[in-house]
Amino acid sequence: MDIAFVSQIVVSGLILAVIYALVAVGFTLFVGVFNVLNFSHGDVLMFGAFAGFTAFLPLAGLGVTSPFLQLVLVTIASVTCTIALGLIVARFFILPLKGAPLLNTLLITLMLATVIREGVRLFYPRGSNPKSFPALLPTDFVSIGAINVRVDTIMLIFAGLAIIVATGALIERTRFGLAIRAVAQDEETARCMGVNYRLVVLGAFALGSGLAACAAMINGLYYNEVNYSMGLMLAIIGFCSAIIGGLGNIAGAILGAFIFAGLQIVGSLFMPFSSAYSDVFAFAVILVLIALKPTGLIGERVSERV
Amino acid sequence: MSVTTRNGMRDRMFAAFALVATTLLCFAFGRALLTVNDERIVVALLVTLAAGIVLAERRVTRAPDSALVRGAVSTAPAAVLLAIVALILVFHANHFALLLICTLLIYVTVALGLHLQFGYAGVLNFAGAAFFGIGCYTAAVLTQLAWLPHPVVMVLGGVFAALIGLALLPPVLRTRGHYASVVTIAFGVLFTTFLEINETFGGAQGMHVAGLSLFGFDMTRNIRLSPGVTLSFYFGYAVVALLLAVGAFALVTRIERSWIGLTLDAVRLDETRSACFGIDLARWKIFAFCLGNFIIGVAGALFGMLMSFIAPPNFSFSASLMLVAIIILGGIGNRWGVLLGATLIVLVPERLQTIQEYRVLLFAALIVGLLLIRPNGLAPRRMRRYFGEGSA
Amino acid sequence: MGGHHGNNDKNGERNMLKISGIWLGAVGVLGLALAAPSEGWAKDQVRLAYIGPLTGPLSSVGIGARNSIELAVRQRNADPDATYEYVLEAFDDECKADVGLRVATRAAADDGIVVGFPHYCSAVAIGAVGTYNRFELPVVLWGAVLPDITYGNDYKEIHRVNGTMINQNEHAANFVVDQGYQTWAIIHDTTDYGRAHNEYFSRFLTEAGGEIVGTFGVTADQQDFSSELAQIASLRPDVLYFGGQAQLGVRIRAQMERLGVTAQFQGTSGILSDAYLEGLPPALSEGTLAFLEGAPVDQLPGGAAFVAAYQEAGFGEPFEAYGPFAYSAASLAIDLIEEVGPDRIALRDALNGVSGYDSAIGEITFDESGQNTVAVISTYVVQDGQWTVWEDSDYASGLRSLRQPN
Amino acid sequence: MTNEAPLFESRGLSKRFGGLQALADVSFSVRRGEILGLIGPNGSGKTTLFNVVTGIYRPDGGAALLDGREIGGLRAQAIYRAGVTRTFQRCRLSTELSIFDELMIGAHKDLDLGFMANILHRKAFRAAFEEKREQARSLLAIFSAELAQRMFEPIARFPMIDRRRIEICRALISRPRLLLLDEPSAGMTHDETRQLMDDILETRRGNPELAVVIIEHEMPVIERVSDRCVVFNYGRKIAEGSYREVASDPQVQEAYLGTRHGAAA
Repeated sequence: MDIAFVSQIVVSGLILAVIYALVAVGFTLFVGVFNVLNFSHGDVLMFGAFAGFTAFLPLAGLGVTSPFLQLVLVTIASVTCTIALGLIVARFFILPLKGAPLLNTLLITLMLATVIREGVRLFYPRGSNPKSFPALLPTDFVSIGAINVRVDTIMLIFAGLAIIVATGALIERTRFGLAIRAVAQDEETARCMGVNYRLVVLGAFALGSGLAACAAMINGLYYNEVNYSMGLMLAIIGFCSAIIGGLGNIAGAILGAFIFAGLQIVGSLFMPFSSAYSDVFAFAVILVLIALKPTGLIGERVSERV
Repeated sequence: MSVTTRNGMRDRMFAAFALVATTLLCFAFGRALLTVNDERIVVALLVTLAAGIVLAERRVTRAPDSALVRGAVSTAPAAVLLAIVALILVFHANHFALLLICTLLIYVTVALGLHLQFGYAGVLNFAGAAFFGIGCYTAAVLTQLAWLPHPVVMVLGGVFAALIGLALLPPVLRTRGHYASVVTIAFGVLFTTFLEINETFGGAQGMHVAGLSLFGFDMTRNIRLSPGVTLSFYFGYAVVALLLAVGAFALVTRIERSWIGLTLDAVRLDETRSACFGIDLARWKIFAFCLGNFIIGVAGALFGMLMSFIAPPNFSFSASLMLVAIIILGGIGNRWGVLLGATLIVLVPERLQTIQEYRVLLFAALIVGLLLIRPNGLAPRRMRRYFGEGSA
Repeated sequence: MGGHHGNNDKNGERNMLKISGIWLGAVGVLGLALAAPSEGWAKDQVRLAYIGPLTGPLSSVGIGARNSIELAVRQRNADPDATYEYVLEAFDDECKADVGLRVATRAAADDGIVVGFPHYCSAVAIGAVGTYNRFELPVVLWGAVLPDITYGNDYKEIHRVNGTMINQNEHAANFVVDQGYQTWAIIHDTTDYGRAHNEYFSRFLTEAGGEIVGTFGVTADQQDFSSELAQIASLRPDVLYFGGQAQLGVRIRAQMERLGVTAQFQGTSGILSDAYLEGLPPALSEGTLAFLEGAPVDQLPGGAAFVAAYQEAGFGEPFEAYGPFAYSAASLAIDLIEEVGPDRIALRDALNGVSGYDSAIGEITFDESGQNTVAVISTYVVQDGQWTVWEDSDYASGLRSLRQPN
Repeated sequence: MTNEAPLFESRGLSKRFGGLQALADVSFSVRRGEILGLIGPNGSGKTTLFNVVTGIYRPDGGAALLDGREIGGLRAQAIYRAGVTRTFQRCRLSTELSIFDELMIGAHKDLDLGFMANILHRKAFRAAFEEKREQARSLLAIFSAELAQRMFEPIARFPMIDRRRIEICRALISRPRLLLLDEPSAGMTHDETRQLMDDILETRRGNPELAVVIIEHEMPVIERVSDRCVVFNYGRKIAEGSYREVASDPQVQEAYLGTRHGAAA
């Protein structure tokens, strides 16, 4: 196997890992503050990607031609719309289900995901066609030895990593992060200590959705294409990552995401027939991992055994 | 004594009246739903159905002991069965109506399998379509072996679904609550992806399935009984599908009305409590998961033969979600709700062409609304009775 | 609880009266609903079915074809000499095998429908032909190009006015070899459509002297092609041949540059649609090649009339690549119904005898498999975000050039 | 009580959760037919002991012996089958089930769960069902005639005191040898508690060998029903003896009675 090929695969694996991590952190936040498996997360992300795409369309007409300014505006639009949708989901569909059976909350998010996805497919103009997401970053190549990588690929990886690090700092260092951790640890006690529970839950959903928007932007800028069905698979992969890492645990979510992307890379490098088997391989390994470590690699240990 | 006799006679009278009335009502409703072309009438029928259910349910909960209600409830299974038999006979030559009836009955069977898993044991299975698909593909492969009788093929479809489900059990049993659902979701995705890329089972293109033949009857061609009377080849499928659905329904009913049903409920409702009273959680989850998948697989094998061509998109995650929607809409744990849910999910889009494109959106929105307003579904589950109405 | 009725007997009786009233009323209403005639069209109506994509990524081609059939129906209904009134029912197969089979069964099981005009997607068509045969519904295909649809069976019901991918790939292979390219990498989807394209193109390319350096099968909903494209980048082919539909083509084309694949991009008739252009910025779609059976529509007298009539009819959408075929299929079937009457069997036999029928796409003659032999294949190239006939393009005139061979 | 070997014996049972020593080297024994009061401040490890004895938690050290047989570390199901049943501090009833169903969960070890017996041989099942129905009815009747009559109604319709009774019946219906009652009086008035205790004593008439361990904060209850008491503090046993003996133990008073007893008396 030649080095150029392997390095290309590793670089694209890194992009995937970053995207998965941004999604998985959102899942883990939601589980932490509300113990809800929010499957609409992936389609909220898709919505963010479409919002960014839509915001780009009129920019050239309005005389905004600088790619940097376009990038900033598109990102702002995407993040704003995604957070708004995430908050609507949280406020009107998830918070009212406090105390409802787990199955109900799970189903409502699954069905919300379907509503968002189908809504975009049916009501966005020609929503079922793939859309061409603009390339707003430099597209030159840099060569490091035999390795030839496009500049924007590297920029996206670093941007994604920076966002992940910043999120970690936000959770560890700020009052808001403290409140999230307090609620995740023990909701009752956190309430007693004067934490505004609803606000923290909504804040966590806003944060998670914002991260989804970042994932959507990276996804769009990397593949230069968005489509209405991109969210479901990202949700499933993001959630599997969060589970194998250990739910409710940011570091675990990131670890899980890198493991999943790693499995896909290994799958596409070494599976004999077709790289398409890499997904089958990755999911099969995930199932085995869940069987071996049901609470995740960095998980809380469940002591009740029945 | 005389009072008892009088009551007994009156009970029988009420029951007979209820049987006739319910049969007529179901038959007329089914016939209208299958033949009326005007979409406004279809909508009116559905509104009537919804109102009828709400009224009936109110009646049943308000006066559960009144003779009429008991008569109606105890004869309902017979009435529904009679109505379906009548529909099959009336539409014996109408391909399209029979096809709809077959599809409906097969989905009822599948939903009964899921109902065992979700409704009783509380084992979440979001890969229902995948197990359905295992049944279909088993039929596709095994019907190529000419010496293998088709009833055996159908049973094997169920066996393979149950066996492949067994492989999923270690992660399902070791994960708690709704996290277990992720295991089945991941499996569902894995399953469709695998089907799409592998070449042995037709890949993304799908596979042909030979038609069903039972006891010498080849169900790929119309049957001419006598000059003027021709049975659609779907007639045979409808009979088999009805037998399958009735069998599954009877099995599920017996399970509900037994210690097994009680045990499954206990497992779903409180695992710690159940363990403290000796209930082997794993054993009963395995029982419900495997039996449910078996039923789904058998139905899948019949579906494959009915459709004659199957392809991976039939068995995707969204197809699994539609199956779950059937049991949620009907009311989880209520085996009658399955019939209601299947009618809504299978028949309505076929009859309301206008919504065809919007059907997924509509059903998803409907379920979201229902879960917010009526978390137990359209027809919530009733208390367990160990024997028919009137005894206990 | 067991066995006692409690004190509800009085109430029960009163309720019984009330409920039986409601019940009888409901049965009555339903009875009335049934008594109303459910199938109420006049005798001279003949129903035809369009079956193809109306939603989904490939819907633009399907809608164009539906409109073209609708145009044929309108023209005939406007003709006072016509014996019947024609009604077109449109079924959406979403280009998915499962949905396609369902709507095919729906249309075929409906005895009121006399003829069907099905399928753009080969993967759907190959699954549905058995159904048409089972129900004895004659159909005339206008889009799907997989040879096996007509040649892989002996169903008398199946006819096709457009050519197969055999002719298309033979032409394509010779055309690209003539451009001076020497090495190819192939990506195809794993449906019968993609696999067959790969098979025929590989065969004709090798015969024409080209060399294939790598072949990759991908699923139709795959998102990421890093692995395939990175391997192709290190193989350094002159041309990347893609056998599949537009949505997948968009993704592959968009990811090629990033992974350092600078080869010329060559597609099949599957990407010859607006969806391909919409999914890509003009800079990326520029220079993409695709091939289509039949002469460019406005170069035939019948075709020019069709184009004029279509524009006059005021449909919102373009007729796209396969509109002329769909229009011809419908005109042919309607002409035959006028002749033999609205009977499935009679129409089937009449279709099997068609020879030298003059249509918008030229003469139609069905061989014994129901296949119309189309000799001419056209080459298209994307120029400034538009599919352009090669001979009319700047590429043919030398103003622009395709990617240079390595 | 003539039999010298104790029915149940805890030998140095220990359990820790992370840094917290929930149970530390706890040893005591329960004789046949005895009612043992288990007291101690909140968080002193009483419920943890029940959870360890019934197999919900695995002990970190020590042994639990039932009739001389080791049951520590067995699964909850096996411990139930050996004859240990319990009630829960916060009622663990499924309110959508009927009283009868909930009792049958308690009687699980006597139910025939075979597929044939349940699904195919309905006549035989009916006989088994009727036997169980009578058994449940007579047990419930000891506590409340109304409960016995309304046995097939959902538990959701009954008030707290009835739910406690149902929970106790559920634990009793399998005729256990050792019954663990976790604060049966929680959420009930004094009168209700008194009545409930009388009923429990009443059921022992048919089952004189039954030993009971009862966790209780109401000291008068303990005083009235218990033969002996064990006192816990910080996961350790700090005293053992008759109610009078432990009540006068200075260590106990310091740890516990100083705050609690005053309130209860």
